[in-house]
Amino acid sequence: MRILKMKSDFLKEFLMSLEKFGKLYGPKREKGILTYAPIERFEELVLNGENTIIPLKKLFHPKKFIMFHFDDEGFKPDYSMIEKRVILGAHPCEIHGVLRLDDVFLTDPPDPYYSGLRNSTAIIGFSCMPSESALCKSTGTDIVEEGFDLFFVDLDDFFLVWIGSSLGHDMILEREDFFDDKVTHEDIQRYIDWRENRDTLFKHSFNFPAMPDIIELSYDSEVWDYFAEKCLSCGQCTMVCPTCNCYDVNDVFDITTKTSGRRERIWDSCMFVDYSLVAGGHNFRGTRADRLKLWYTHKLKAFANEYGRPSCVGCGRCVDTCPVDINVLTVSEALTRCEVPKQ
Amino acid sequence: MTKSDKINIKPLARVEGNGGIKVEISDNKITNVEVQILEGPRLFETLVIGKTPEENLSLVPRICAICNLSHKYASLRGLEKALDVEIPEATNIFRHIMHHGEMLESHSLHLYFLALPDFFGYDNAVAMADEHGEVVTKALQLKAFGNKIMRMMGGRMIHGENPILGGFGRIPNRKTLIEIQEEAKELLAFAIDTIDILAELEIASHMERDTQFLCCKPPHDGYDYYGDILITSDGLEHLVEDYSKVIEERVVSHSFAKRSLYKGKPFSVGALARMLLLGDRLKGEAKKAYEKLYNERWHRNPLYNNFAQAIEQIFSLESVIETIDQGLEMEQPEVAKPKRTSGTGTGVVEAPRGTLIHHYEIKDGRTAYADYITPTAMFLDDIEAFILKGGEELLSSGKTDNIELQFEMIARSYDPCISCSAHLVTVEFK
Amino acid sequence: MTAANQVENPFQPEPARIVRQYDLIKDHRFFQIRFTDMERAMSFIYKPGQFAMLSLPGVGEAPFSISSTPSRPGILEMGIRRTGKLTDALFQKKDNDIVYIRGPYGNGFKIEPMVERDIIIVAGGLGVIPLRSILYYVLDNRDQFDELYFLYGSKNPDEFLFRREFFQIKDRDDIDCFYTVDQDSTGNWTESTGFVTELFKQIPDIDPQTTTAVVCGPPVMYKNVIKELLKLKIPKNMIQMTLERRMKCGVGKCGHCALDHIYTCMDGPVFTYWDTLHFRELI
Amino acid sequence: MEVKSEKQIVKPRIGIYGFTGCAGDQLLIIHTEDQILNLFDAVDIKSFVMASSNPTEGELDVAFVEGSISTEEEREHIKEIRDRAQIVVAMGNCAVAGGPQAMFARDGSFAERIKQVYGDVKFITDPVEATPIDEVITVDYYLPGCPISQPQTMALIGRLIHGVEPEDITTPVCLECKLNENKCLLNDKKLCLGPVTMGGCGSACPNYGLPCVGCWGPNKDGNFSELFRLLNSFGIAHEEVMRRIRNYGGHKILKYIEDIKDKER
Ligand SMILES: Cc1cc2nc3c(=O)[nH]c(=O)nc-3n(C[C@H](O)[C@H](O)[C@H](O)COP(=O)(O)OP(=O)(O)OC[C@H]3O[C@@H](n4cnc5c(N)ncnc54)[C@H](O)[C@@H]3O)c2cc1C
Ligand code: SF4
Ligand code: SF4
Ligand code: SF4
Repeated sequence: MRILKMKSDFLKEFLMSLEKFGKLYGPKREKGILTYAPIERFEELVLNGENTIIPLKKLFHPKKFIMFHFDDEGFKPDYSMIEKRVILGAHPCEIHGVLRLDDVFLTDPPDPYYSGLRNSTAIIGFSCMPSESALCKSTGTDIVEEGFDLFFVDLDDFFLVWIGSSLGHDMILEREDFFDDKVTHEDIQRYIDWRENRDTLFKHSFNFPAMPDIIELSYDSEVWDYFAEKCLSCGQCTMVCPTCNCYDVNDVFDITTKTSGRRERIWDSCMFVDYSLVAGGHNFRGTRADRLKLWYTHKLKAFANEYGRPSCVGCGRCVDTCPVDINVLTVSEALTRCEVPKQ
Repeated sequence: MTKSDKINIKPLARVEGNGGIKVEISDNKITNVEVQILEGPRLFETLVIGKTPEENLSLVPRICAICNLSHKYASLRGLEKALDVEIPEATNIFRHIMHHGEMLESHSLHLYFLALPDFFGYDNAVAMADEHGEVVTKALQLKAFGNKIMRMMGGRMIHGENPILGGFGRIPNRKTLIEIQEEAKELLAFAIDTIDILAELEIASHMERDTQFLCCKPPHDGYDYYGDILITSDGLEHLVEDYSKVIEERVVSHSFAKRSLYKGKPFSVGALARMLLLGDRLKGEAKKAYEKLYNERWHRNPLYNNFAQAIEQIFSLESVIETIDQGLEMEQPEVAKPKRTSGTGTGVVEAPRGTLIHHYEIKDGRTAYADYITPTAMFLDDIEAFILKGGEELLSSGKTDNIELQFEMIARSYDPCISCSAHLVTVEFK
Repeated sequence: MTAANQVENPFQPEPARIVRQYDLIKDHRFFQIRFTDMERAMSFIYKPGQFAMLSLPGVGEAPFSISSTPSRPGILEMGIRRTGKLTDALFQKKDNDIVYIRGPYGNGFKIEPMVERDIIIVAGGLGVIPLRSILYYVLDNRDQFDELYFLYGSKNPDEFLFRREFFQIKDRDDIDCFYTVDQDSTGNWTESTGFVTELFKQIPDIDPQTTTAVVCGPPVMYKNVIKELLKLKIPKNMIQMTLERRMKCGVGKCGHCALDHIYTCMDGPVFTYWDTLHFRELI
Repeated sequence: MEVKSEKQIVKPRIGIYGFTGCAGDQLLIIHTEDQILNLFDAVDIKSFVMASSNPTEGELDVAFVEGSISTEEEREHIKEIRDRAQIVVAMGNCAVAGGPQAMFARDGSFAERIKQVYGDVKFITDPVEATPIDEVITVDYYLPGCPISQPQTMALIGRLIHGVEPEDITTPVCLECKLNENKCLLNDKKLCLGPVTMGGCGSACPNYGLPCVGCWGPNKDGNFSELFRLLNSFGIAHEEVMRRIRNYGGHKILKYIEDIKDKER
């Protein structure tokens, strides 16, 4: 992978020049919150450590969209949402999040909607400083080695720019004059210092590597009941988590006597009561404890069995969002402290 | 029709809410006219007791869906007086935009969809679409536009929570405001064309009689839909705080409905009342429309209320354009905070169908007493008087073929809102 | 952008015609369905134990086991219980009406561990629908397998599915059929009464090391049947069972059927008893 | 591809009725400008007096009923509608739960409140305390909300036109609220009823930064006691929460808050 240098002054011009590779998207403040949205002016772009409320996943696994239109002739897929895009300012945990979603949506058979959006979108990553609740140091997702086209590390007066794909390289070639391939020892030292400094800024940590075993051992722990009593089943944790991918499918008729309408996909949450209800009224996860257990098993253990790594990417959104303080940190701590026999 | 008969129009169609008209005839003379309210009482005045202003503001729009924001607005004006909330001018600007949205929504619904089918001879507006497709489509656009403003300012089309004590939850952004302004400009042409459609109509005269008018007077020298002074067609002006002396509420023993009189006689409120009392303050296209349509019979014929509404549509569209210009100049307003927790206040606005009064007494942040007088409660007596007059005229001239429709048209012209009135009246079942 | 169109859409429902349908019992109906495209009808290759997603436009989509056997290609058979919106609408369909199918999905029964072994098929109630596929598959390829025992129990004779068919195969000498009802409400039931577990008494001695069991039924039935199978000393990984979960996609994307790290739709619906010991939520 | 075209279905006969309420739900149907012409085309509207004269009151496939039952006459009328309708849909909070006028449901204060407004007037027929329509007749489907939402209503009507059972929504307001990327108001210590309120409104109020007041009625899986506890921890008194949750909870909220009442005592 090639690493180049770019003076900070060029940032605006370079990023805005990427428009020719697709419609620009990035974190932007709208109605008082940060959200990934189309970027028209460079000034709209928010490139700090702050998290958007809803993660990057919404641009690949849209919150709600039409899968098919149907009529007497059958079902016709609707791919109209797929367009060329360039996403600016994705944090490492966001990129890791998308990589985890790739595991789900691109494995055989690939989801055409996801893969369509994914293949038509370039990702320009940006380094960030840890947010208040960032856990990415613990989850090992504070740096990212793949999944981007370009990645910018901000070292004040210049950026180190990782080229992650041939498309990324094409982008650089467009503005070759901005980049310098002579990275000095001093620059390298600056980068090392930056990383060391950054590591000291994390306020929270948890024993991520131990969690799979702890979860397995805590299946019958009363810690689950404690959290279950508090959980509001609002589903916010799943919506804000970059690696939650559950969805529901609904058919909607048009207002006509003819057969015509649409089949829609919309995010769903395993925190909702009907999530696992099956015919005959049997509910495999009727209790809140069961539902929480499924989620944490999935985040901290099970995903690893299936795809090689757990799915929590340490963004800290569940920490910020849950109104009753149920999140990877509190759950891991409770399970670790109360339930694992001390050795 | 026999010489003695009873006409029962029930349900009264194309009005908001569940009502009817009963007319008793004896010896070819009308002995009794009742506009009936067939809905149960909802006792809103008691529902708000002990509630916080926030809860009041959430609840009162539910008195009536069609003018939900007028209720919210009247309530805001009353509560803000009671609690001494000084709102920034920009908030006022946005409240006016909101109120114009409701006028457009309500007037276009009434004019094109509830009233016009009578004049064109249809059961409903959709049936009208075959021959008058253009009008129906445009009218839908105009109504949708009113709704869009209500959604933008109210938070949703009906019963939005966005207008709050001292301001708004969220103010629309520039882009949206400019879009709205553009749309208003486009729709103005249709609103003006409507005047020509109305100018062609022949308006029946059998019910004509003299009556009185009331509306509130804006605090500036233009036309508007709010104010702290009530003016009446006898040339008098009254402080809104004296509303209970001006508007004499009474309980009619035979119907248990609260009714209102001014100086012991029925009176009228609504677009027609506003036009007759404030019409000379109009400007621009609205003024032209007024000059084109106005004639002396307006003072004696409620059917002209439909005409007055058409003029107000133009006024509101022009005002939206102008007010947005002002809004774009202003800073985002802060939400103003109450300066006290106890007090009394009377808030008055012109709802689409007439003057609406909300009066509050707040003690320690909770509602101790509330009184609401709705336009429909004000003009029920007036409707009955016109039906009586019209009925007698028709009976004596023997034109009784479609007498029910004639009665309905009179009632409908007021754009009565039965839900509104039913928040405190009940039904007589015989 | 055409990127998406390069990938086949696994959610694309394909039109199929209801060729024949009749009531099995009250609120349970048998459907024979064939893709309108003949080529597709023949290229739709599946294994016993797999399922398909059936769509009705505007109503929705749901998973149903394929009850026919791949050894008789061209026609798909399903046994469907009326439980809600989609199944209700399906029951209003007439012969020749169009439905939409995609699939096949799921892992299906592992045939390998059955070849040249004795097979016990144990079905409870509606569970016989997916098992009917493996039953006929074994009968159609009879020379590949050793002894075949078929145990089926329903609540009462009125709820006994495929009654005519199953009493016909009872006369064959290459299969031992044991049927039971929990209670005989009709008075004309000629077979056993009692729970399906009672039928185990009637099975002759078997060699557990050369036997494979296949089970499907309601959640309560599993526990008891497995107890019996373990009593016979059949190895835990030689007990195959098919499970049900809520599903929206059938291809491991929607997440509804996930438990622990497995997706019922991809890794199941057939699991061995050994598998279920790891995944506590499985039954 | 040889696909048989489906037969055109017979237009369902529909009646839309208003009882005691604000007429907001009927109005919302009228306000669905982009669909109203389609609607009149796809169904046979037999009775919709708010929009059309000359109703024909006969057999119906579907009756949409708005408003609470608040007089003896309304009780009789709703039974009469039930008798001739295949399907009855309760439309809007008043019909579903009783509406705001039912906020004191079953607390015995009704007679007193009537007296407050009317003084000692003697009624010929006493009005009855507002109830949801399912206290008088069986209801097939519910369209909650004050007022109902357009997408939810049109989706239901679309299904009924095709004789298909409508989907029921069992998710809380929070789902839509998060999809709309609002900041959780509970995190700002606001009195928001979203987590215990049925979804369907599109999180209309939080979209404007304002707490949900619960106008869709209780979500059956809501964790009521925890929400009470959480709000209490913000310094909001128990009675305050109780009063607010009843503003739009009508008769339907009662069974969910029973336990909470007991715990407090
Ligand atoms: C692998 C698999 C194989 C199945 N095979 C058969 C079969 O051969 N015959 C048969 O009759 N049924 C089978 N089912 C169950 C069948 O999918 C449900 O009966 C069907 O989804 C109900 O749809 P509905 O719209 O009629 O019911 P709904 O109106 O949606 O709901 C009725 C009940 O069905 C439940 N339900 C809804 N969707 C699903 C779903 N996707 N999966 C399971 N339960 C659901 C609901 O929670 C509710 O309890 C199978 C299910 C699975 C997962
Ligand atoms: S864990 Fe927290 S965020 Fe998630 S559903 Fe429960 S209360 Fe909501
Ligand atoms: S579990 Fe929490 S910290 Fe981990 S990725 Fe999801 S939201 Fe972020
Ligand atoms: S957010 Fe709550 S109060 Fe507001 S519309 Fe939705 S359900 Fe009603």
